[in-house]
Amino acid sequence: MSEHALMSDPGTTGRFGDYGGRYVPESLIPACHEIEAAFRDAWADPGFRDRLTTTLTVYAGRPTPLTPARRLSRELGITLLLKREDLAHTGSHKINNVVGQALLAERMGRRRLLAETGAGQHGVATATAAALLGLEATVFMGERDIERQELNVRRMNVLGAEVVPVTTGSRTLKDACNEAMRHWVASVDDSYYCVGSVMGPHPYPWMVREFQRVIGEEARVQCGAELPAGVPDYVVACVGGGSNAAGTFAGFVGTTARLVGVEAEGGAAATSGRAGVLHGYRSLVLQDEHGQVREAHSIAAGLDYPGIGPEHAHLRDGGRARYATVTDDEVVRALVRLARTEGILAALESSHALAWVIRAAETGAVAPGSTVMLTLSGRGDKDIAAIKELP
Amino acid sequence: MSEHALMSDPGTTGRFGDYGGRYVPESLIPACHEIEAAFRDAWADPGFRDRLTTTLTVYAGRPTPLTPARRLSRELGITLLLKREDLAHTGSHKINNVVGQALLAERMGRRRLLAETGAGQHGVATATAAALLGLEATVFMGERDIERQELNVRRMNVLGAEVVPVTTGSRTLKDACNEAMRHWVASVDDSYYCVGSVMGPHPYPWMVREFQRVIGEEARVQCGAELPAGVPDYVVACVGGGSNAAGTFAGFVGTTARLVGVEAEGGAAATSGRAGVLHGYRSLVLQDEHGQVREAHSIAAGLDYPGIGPEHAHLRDGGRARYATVTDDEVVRALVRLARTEGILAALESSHALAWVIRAAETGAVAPGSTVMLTLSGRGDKDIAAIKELP
Amino acid sequence: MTLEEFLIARRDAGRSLLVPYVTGGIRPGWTDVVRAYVDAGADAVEVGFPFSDPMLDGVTIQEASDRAIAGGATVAGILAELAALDVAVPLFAMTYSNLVFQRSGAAFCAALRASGLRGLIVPDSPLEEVGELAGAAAAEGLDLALMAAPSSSPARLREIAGRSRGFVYAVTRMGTTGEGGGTSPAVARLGRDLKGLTDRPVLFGFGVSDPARAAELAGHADGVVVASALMRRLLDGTGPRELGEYVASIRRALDHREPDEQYAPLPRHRRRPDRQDQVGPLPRG
Amino acid sequence: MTLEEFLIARRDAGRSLLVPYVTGGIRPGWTDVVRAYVDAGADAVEVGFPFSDPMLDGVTIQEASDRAIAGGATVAGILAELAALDVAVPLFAMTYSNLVFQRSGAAFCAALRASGLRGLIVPDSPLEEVGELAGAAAAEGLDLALMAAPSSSPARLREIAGRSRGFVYAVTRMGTTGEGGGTSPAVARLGRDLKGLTDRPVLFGFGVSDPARAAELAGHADGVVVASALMRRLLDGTGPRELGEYVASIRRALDHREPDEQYAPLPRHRRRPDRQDQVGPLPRG
Ligand SMILES: Cc1ncc(COP(=O)(O)O)c(C=O)c1O
Ligand SMILES: Cc1ncc(COP(=O)(O)O)c(C=O)c1O
Repeated sequence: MSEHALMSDPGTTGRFGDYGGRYVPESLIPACHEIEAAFRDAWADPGFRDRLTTTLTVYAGRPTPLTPARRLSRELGITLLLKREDLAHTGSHKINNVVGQALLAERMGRRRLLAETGAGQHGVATATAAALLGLEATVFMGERDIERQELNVRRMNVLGAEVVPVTTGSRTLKDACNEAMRHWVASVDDSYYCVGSVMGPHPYPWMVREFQRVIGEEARVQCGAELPAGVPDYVVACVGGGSNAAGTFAGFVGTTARLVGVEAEGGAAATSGRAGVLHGYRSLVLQDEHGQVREAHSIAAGLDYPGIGPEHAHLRDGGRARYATVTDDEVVRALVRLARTEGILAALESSHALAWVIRAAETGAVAPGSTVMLTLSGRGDKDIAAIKELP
Repeated sequence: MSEHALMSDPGTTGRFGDYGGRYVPESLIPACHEIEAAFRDAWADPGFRDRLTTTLTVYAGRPTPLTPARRLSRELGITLLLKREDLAHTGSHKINNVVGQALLAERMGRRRLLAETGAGQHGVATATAAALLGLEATVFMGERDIERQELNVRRMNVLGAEVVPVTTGSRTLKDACNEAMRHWVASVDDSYYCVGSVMGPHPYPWMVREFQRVIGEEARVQCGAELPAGVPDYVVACVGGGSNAAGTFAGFVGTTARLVGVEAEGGAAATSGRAGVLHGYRSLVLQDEHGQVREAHSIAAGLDYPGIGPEHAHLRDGGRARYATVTDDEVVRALVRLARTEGILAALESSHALAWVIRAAETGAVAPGSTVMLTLSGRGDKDIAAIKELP
Repeated sequence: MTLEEFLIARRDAGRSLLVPYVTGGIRPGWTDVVRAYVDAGADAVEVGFPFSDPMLDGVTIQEASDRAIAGGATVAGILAELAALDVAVPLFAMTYSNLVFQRSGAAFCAALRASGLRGLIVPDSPLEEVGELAGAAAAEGLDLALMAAPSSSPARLREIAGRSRGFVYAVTRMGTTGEGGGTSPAVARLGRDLKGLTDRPVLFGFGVSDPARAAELAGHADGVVVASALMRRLLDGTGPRELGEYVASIRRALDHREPDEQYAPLPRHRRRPDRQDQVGPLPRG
Repeated sequence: MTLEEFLIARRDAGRSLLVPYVTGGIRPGWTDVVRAYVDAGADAVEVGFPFSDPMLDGVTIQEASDRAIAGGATVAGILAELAALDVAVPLFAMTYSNLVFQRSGAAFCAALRASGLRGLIVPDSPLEEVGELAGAAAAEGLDLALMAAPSSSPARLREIAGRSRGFVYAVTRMGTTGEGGGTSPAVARLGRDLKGLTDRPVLFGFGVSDPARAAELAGHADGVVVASALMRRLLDGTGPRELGEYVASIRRALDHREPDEQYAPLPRHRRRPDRQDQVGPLPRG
């Protein structure tokens, strides 16, 4: 497959090589078709694109800056540029996707957004977009996550969203996804399922990547202005489901930049997963020898997901992107180091990407003098309580 | 005094009419002179201005958007525009000021920033700017505030700042100010006192207003593009010490816009204060009949301050700006209402301005069809825990 | 005889078809439940292979799945127990794609066949994803049944009816498995539509919670699948004998149901000859 | 006699000046403390009017101020008690600008004078803010003393020395009131510089914590102000009699101090005549 065909329209089957597809009950198939058609229509409509761009600009704070991390760069002997999704409204890149999907849901005449959430970031973003457009929002969240992320639950409540505790399975994100799907089956006429990452049945992985593409496209232009070579040597992003990475990579897949996705050691579907089907799509999935899906474990709640977007599986297989893992320990150290050298509190999720860059620069795996563009997917205020001991 | 002279350079005495000045111990006078001289020099230096502008743009996320609050506007029968300081790095307008002062401190060869903080917002911003420039930061914070704002304490620690508990007096913000001043006296050679609002001895009230002027200047241009009349009928901001209001007003003082500062009922120095001297400047101060300074009480920690910037006292006396108060109850309702109509969680501080607009629009005090530009000084994530019951 | 031939033969004998469900490995000796079902008059038995993330299942089957997995249930283990079981009606598997595709659809089907199962149903493999698996099932002589939903368009119903094997699984509602829910005109219409499209048995599933409901639904099709109502009882401690009695009560309700006024019998399609060449007994064990 | 005249007279008599401090209203009967100071050999007594936000005070005087305010101390109340007090040395007030400007500097000075005080010192009214108050004090015949700091430039020292009345309060360190701290060459220099600029008494304050330190500092100027060391004891429960004994011990140390080698006595300036016309007894009570 030519480079150019990578990260383009996966067609009506929603396949990225062996991955993707639409593994959902028959009851949901018409809804998936309808959403695909609506998205194709909207995406080709300059009016919709304008409204989306305006909302992202005037409301969500785009474009986000590309910040040179000067002091950390000096320490590492590289040039590190940070794409600042932490400055986007609600504090992460999640808003790019939900604004897009909420506008689509409105266009489709839906009155309610359904969403799953783990740490609560996507839930907050969904509640936000729903409030902005006057839609209702119902957010499914594992009971254990509700306990761990009380503040985000409260944020959603203040925003007027209903948060439904999920008490099945491991009572975390993957069960919230199941429950959201189940609820969607039962309310597909008036509800729109606002998926939080490049996962789920076609057209979601593609559509979410397209809504997140703005990260990569902005960064590409900003790198052009900032770097003598115009293009960085490395483009790095963390990978939970993989939406910030997909949106970032989409801006650079046609360049010479090396693409690196960084997962949590305890949630490394791209590295330790096997091909499987979960939540409506075929991809790499963490599972035991019998095919039961394993719970992911990471200090970053947003990376506690046992799957990975199907397009990432495809990028990995073809070698266009590589995927690495870092440990919780490295992540906390990276977070604190960035805070102290640049005054930026990155989310634990984003700190995975950073931890990899630090390690790679310090071991020489990323050569001295290299230029690195890193997507800082969100802010770390939500994570402060989780950092028990300062390294 | 002509309109034009308002909000200009207060000269070497730092007087705004009867207010302002430099009521500090002799030990601090040389430092005040030195800072004034350094600021005048820097402010006239295009190199400094460039560096400040670049840092605010590339690092802190400026310009912040001006967001039309469409659904709330419709409900209120007015046009409400929100200046989104909540999207600035660290989550409030405080960053504008600390970046300016930190660059100045660096220019003056200081190695350490001192700051007082109440809710922790200015402390976090100071810790941030210090990290960015490789300076040390020591933040004074009342013991009671430390208990109430544990997360911000932790943020400062992660950013590498030292947080010094203040155990004197009411153990809140005003005591933290005293303690910061005392510490400054003792370390004036290597430390720079980074004041958090338009308060303190000359040149601080003026300098902080100048660093915050960017809010008003951006908003002025944005209103010009957004509003048919170019200028809004009302410009509204909350007032703690008064820095976001001063920065906002500075952009509109020469226009026909009516300027409104909104204080907390329990911390309303402009409304219930008497002329007095506190923390190095003469202004309106909340005090008992004997001249003892009263503790301010507000649900918004950032407005728990018994003084008000001297320039505000002057604007009030001359009638160029008016000052109003709102109750805690109105504020919480305003916060929730904005969250549910626009998907924006405003800080409790900023929600004061909003509560006034809502009341004024609903009572007709602000006529239907009016245009209102409101500075949303910060984001409300920090306040979620304080909202006990949803109205 | 294939699953489909077996069910058609029974149906054509004038019998309303009854297919009870059990989650494989839900308790030690769970195959006794299968036997009890058969003894109580089941026409086939659906055996669930528990999956950690059963997207289309409601709380009861989720709980049953969790309990089976916690008890060590695996595909291989369940198949081994089924291979040792000798009952007079066909058994078929219900599971999710992730278990089916562990190695490959072909390997999964071969294993089912080796253990004597006659068919399978995979709720998260709709028409668009079912191609490879359908080939593999056919190659092993297994019937891969497809699901039809109230939301399916006429064109899709036609395709489902045409490509489903064994029977067509018509879901009574937009929702997950679970008890409760009334009959809506849409359900009657779905049954009628499907029966107009195929001669294969059409079974209703989802919310077949008691004998009366079973009888009512059977009036709109060829029979019913009963799952959550049984699993609820099993989870609550009911043993094989009582479960069998409950299935027998449904059997009786189906056998003696009043002619349903709403149900105008449709002309039977001629049996389609397209798969006759595949018929033949499956090896056991 | 003005405060300044009184102090100059004593100094010129060869005496090292000793000015102990007490926070007004710190305990019932606190004026006994003033009396005890005077009996122990104080040359003047500094009375603090407690303020809620004493920017230049360390923990001890803060605590003393808080206690006095909590006990109901007010400017009017303290003045009333002072008016009833008859002691042989002048008293002067120490407080912050906010209390001074409650009504106006003039009103404040008039009240002080009416209660028999001879001067005042306002740590947060430096040269640039002191103009109006200086006029008001002069009009009431009160001496407004100014502070000089180690950080003051030569030009500022000259202006402070010129505009201060009563004495010049030289702070020994860059910091707040409080005990502890050694003598630095800078302190010696500050004393020398001030004494080179004015014939007014120069008193050291801040960190005069014990007799030895008092004697040492007095070697660089005309005397000392002792505050925190006394207030610490008072807060810890020490009574007027023992406080008096402590002041007496400082008195003895000052009276018998060894000639300080580092201290080269400077030529005394001629007394400046500029305020002689204002001299005269102040009314009492
Ligand atoms: C800040 C942040 N970054 C990254 C992620 C991971 O999601 P994705 O891989 O889809 O970008 C999350 C998910 O919650 C997040 O909150
Ligand atoms: C969000 C926010 N707004 C307003 C204020 C009040 O400060 P000022 O009146 O100086 O703008 C604060 C102070 O902490 C704040 O955090």
